[in-house]
Amino acid sequence: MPITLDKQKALETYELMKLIRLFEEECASQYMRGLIRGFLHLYIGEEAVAVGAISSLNEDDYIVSHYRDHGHALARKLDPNGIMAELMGKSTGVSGGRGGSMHLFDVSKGFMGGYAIVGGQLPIAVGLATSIDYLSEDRVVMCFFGDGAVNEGYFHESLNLASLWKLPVVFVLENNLYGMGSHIDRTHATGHNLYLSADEYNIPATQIDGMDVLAVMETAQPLIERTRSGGGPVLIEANTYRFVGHSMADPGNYRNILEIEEWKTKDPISKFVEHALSQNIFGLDDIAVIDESVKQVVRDAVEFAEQSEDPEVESMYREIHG
Amino acid sequence: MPITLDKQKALETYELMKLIRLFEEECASQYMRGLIRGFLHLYIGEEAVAVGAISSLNEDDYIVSHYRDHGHALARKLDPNGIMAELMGKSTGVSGGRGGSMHLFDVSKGFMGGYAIVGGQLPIAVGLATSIDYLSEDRVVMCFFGDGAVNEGYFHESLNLASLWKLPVVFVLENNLYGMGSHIDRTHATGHNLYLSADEYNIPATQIDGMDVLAVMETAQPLIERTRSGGGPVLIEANTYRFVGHSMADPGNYRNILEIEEWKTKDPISKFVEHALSQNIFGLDDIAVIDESVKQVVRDAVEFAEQSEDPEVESMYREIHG
Amino acid sequence: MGKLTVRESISKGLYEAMDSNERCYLLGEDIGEYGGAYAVTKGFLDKYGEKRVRDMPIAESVIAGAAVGSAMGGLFPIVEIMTINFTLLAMDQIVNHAAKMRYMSNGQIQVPMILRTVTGGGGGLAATHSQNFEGWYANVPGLKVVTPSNPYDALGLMRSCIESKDPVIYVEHCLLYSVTGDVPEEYYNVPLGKSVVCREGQDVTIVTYGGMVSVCLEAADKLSEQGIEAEVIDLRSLRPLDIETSVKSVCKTGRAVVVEENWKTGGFGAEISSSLQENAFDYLESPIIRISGEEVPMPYSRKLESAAIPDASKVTITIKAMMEI
Amino acid sequence: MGKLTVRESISKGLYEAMDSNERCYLLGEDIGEYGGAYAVTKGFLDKYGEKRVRDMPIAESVIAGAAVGSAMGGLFPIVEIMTINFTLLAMDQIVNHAAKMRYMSNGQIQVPMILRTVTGGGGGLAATHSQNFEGWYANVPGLKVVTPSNPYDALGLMRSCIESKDPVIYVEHCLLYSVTGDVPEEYYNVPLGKSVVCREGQDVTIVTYGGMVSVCLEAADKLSEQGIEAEVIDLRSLRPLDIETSVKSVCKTGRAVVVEENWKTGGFGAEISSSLQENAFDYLESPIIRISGEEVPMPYSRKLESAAIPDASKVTITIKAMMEI
Ligand SMILES: Cc1ncc(C[n+]2csc(CCOP(=O)(O)OP(=O)(O)O)c2C)c(N)n1
Ligand SMILES: Cc1ncc(C[n+]2csc(CCOP(=O)(O)OP(=O)(O)O)c2C)c(N)n1
Ligand SMILES: [Mg+2]
Ligand SMILES: [Mg+2]
Repeated sequence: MPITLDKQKALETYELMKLIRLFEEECASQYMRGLIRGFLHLYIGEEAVAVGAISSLNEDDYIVSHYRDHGHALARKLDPNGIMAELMGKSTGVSGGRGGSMHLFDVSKGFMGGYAIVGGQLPIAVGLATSIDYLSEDRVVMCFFGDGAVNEGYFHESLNLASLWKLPVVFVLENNLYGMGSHIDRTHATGHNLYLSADEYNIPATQIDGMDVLAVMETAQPLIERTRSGGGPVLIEANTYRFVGHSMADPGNYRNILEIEEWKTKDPISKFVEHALSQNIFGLDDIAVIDESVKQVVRDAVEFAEQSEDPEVESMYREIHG
Repeated sequence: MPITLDKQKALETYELMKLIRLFEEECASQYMRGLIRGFLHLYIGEEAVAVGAISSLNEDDYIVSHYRDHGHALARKLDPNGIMAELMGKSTGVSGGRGGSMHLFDVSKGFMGGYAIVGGQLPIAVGLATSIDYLSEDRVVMCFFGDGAVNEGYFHESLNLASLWKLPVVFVLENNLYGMGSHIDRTHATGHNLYLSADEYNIPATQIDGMDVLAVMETAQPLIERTRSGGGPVLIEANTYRFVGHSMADPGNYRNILEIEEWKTKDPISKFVEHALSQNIFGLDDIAVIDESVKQVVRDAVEFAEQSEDPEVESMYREIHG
Repeated sequence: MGKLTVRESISKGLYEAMDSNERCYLLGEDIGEYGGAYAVTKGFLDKYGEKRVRDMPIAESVIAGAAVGSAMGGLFPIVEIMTINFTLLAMDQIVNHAAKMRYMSNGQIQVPMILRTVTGGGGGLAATHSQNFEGWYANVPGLKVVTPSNPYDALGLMRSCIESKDPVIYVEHCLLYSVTGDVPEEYYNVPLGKSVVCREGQDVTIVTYGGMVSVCLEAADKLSEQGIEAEVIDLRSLRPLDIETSVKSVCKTGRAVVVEENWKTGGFGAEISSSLQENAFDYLESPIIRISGEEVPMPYSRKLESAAIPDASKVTITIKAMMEI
Repeated sequence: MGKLTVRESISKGLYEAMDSNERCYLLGEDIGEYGGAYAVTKGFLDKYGEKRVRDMPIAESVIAGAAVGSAMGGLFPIVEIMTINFTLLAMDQIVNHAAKMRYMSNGQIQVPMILRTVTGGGGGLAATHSQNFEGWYANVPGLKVVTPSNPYDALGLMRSCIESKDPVIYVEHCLLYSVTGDVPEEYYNVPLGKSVVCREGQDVTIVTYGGMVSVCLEAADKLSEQGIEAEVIDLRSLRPLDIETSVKSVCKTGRAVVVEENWKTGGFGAEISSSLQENAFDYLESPIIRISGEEVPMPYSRKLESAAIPDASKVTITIKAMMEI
């Protein structure tokens, strides 16, 4: 792990990952209570990808996410209150209670949406990058998608166009081995090493350990800068794993318990903590403080959300047309 | 040109290419006369691809084509009368006058259709191959498509599935450098060498001179056999050129006249004739005989088509549902 | 006679299709190991193996297209597209290919296949996952569209779909899977293009289909308490469309309400309303009224979602107002 | 006042859009070097250069999606999808993305864009290239759909589309490009959601749009010779839909015929018919009748194609029969 973080940055990194973890666990509880409904896809186990990649961005870069978007939103520092309120369908939610878990938006943070059509966000990201290029803005778009999304025609069409026009897109492929219950070996012709697909489009690509937040940062930073300085799109494949089901409705019988256990030994949070402690970057006491504050943040978020109002029925027709 | 043909096969090869050429020229005239309508896409200049590839197939192999399908249909020995009648919308046409130029069908010859949605035929070909595989039939599917079709998501999804399931599909990419008025350099990230895309899917692929019918045969035959014997899909990129416009409506101002002239020096028919004459495979007298008979075939086709009846209006509702 | 859920009925139909025809196979995303997003095909992979139960890459276009091609090659594919929202990604294969093949080839090719998919809102899935596009497919000659509303029909219609030589879109409403109902042990089927009077009445006719049938029946019960007897008609299939049954009813009642979950403007309810008007004009005592989903992308919030989807009280209020005129 | 073709009018609108807004750009297959499949954008590449006139790979999904994304990023894209048949490949981006963005983000995002495309049959292009899907788009809240029938409206509506903050599907009928008409030199626009009476009459109302307007006007002329004065209404846009103008007319004439090129079952004509019935019930002297395309995939043969598309004589015959009742 050649990259080193100063204490403040390291604590922040830990804090974000921990926040995501606890937030997601809380979501699961709220779902069981029936306060969150619909499809709920948790990011538990994948925290290092969002935090490593997103903390390497500038504030005005764009982010485009998928339906498993809480982690990205929290890493981008969207207000946890607003996210939780959104999950509970409240008017104070980041999308006014209209989008729900799969469709978080906060344009003020460059968070251009969670998208629930697999692969549908890829052309959107290419379009945002087109606007950056057209307007000569100093921005990039970071676009998250899963291994399953690689199989959609969208992947092909979007990478081709991004490369053809040398657009500032950082494609972040979160390869957690499964699209719902289907292992990539059963859905992609070349199985592992999906990043090699980028060759077809002349897009530089790298595969990294997505359980290691430092590895993610180390890879992401130069690639982002390359893209920012006009080098065209890049692709990062982060090998990761979700510790939980695809969604709360997942029967979960398609994964081997041993496989799950093995991946859990690579827990990105523990891994980072071990590293930081062993390098004396921060101490157990720092962790305790953060854990406490993060728990409070999550508790507050729930409280805020529960106390918020549902949208008025009369508001239903707002924002369809100008 | 290491492959050698015996006289009969060589004459047949010449005859098919010549038939396509004259048939297409006749179509252009009939279009000007107003007897053929709609979009008319001619195959002039590309004859070696269809003839080389299709003559390497077995009789019960399937062929799936696109809207530029007359050449494939003639190479597959569909009745020229039926094709011309189809182009004139007559009830004696191969598709009963319902399909027109872009939608030729003759299931008795395994000719499973011309398809007018760019790339739409690729999944169809994969599906036909699925049925072959499922039923353990001794067949392959040959699927033609253009360089422009490579950019559709269909290409990606279809190659992935064909490879994943090791299906018997021979993908024949007719790279004539343009999709309508757009040169591949302006539409595909990697420009030339489209066949390299097949790597992403673990599909063996080769690029060949599509103006050389012997080269096409030489490449196609072993690849077809590989596929037939369970080796999974293959891809052949045939570099070729259309000597005429995209369709009869083409303004044709996007191609350099020098480029066109240069390609015309590679005329697949002249090239093959020169070869055959120089190798003494057949003589000028043989050519004269064939030319005469081919002209007659085309004249007959026009006569047959002109004299055929339009479909009855009452037939309009036939064959929508069982 | 036994009780089955809609889910079990559909499964039963699929088992029958698979058992009676070796050329029948299933394909779709996560229909195998995962058991299907709505668990309809649970157990099929174990029973029939990978050749006949195929988990697909997330690639709706090639899923639908491969089904079409394999049907052309002699197989009988039953495809699952996880929800009707995702059929938009397969639409070119469905509308420009499956639906056209037989006609354009002048009958040389047939495309026997069933495309199962899930329609409707109410599950808190928001705008991209709560739509009702079955009416669009019903606009397309060359396709058939069936919309079962209960376990009996789910099985009976499936059996007819299995006999069809042409592509059928079999539309399952997301809220119906756990609904139970009587299903005879002995063989029966429900023909396509035959709607059914599921409740008799002489005051007003309610025409509906799919997920809205139970809503209308509930409304009819409430109306009955108030002395209004509604006749409720379940269309069962949208293409072929049996309008006769509804016309007959309207000739009797003189009044009609059409209820659908889809957005009103350009929705399939308009088809029903205009066909009724064309055929029962002289019998109408008041305008035919359409009750439809609110014309908004479906909001996630439960409160808004409930307000956006027609419910029994909307139906009763509308009908009561209508009767007073 | 000068004469322009529909093609020239659309071009003029596009030039105005490009000249007045530097953030406006064009994208589509072969709109640049080739000049556009229907030559609408001929000359644009030379005038505006490659940055603002972008030839696209044949990849409708990413064409539409990139437009949406770039609109979110502050641009004003005007997309050409070569024909409406190919929009099926872009439908997910149009319906699940463009149409939903503003609502789902609670107004944080707007998607100002125009998607131009070509509808209709009559050109001998057969089943996959002769369809009319504008009614489907008109079913979707979050989209606007405009359907000009003449040069004046083509320009006037385009000007309103340019003002729109939301995605508009601008539908050009394939047979109208060379139709000429008067277009004022001075600025005007035609608002979305305002239909127009293009011929007055008191005996029967014909409601139609797009390519069928001229067919209906021709029919009206013929009817006039036989003493029947038809009022012809051009809807101009399908969403927002102005039904008021038609209702007013029907209240006057007592009779209505709806004419569209699309297949009848589930076509948008049903929307018009049912809305009229709902709003003018008491004024109707006879049933509202729909005249639509035959319910077949469009055959190539000229004879069959002509028989499949409504023509003036079908309209006159229908109306005469209606008047006799
Ligand atoms: C077009 C489309 N097809 C199918 C689905 C249903 N679906 C939702 S998530 C998912 C799996 C996606 O897997 P992947 O891209 O690997 O992302 P992950 O869930 O693993 O993060 C599927 C099939 C969908 N939402 N959209
Ligand atoms: C989905 C779709 N998009 C666009 C078109 C219009 N179109 C017809 S042919 C063509 C060019 C195709 O080029 P290519 O694949 O290279 O084949 P070629 O014509 O060169 O043989 C286009 C854009 C279409 N028919 N279908
Ligand atoms: Mg995954
Ligand atoms: Mg080409």
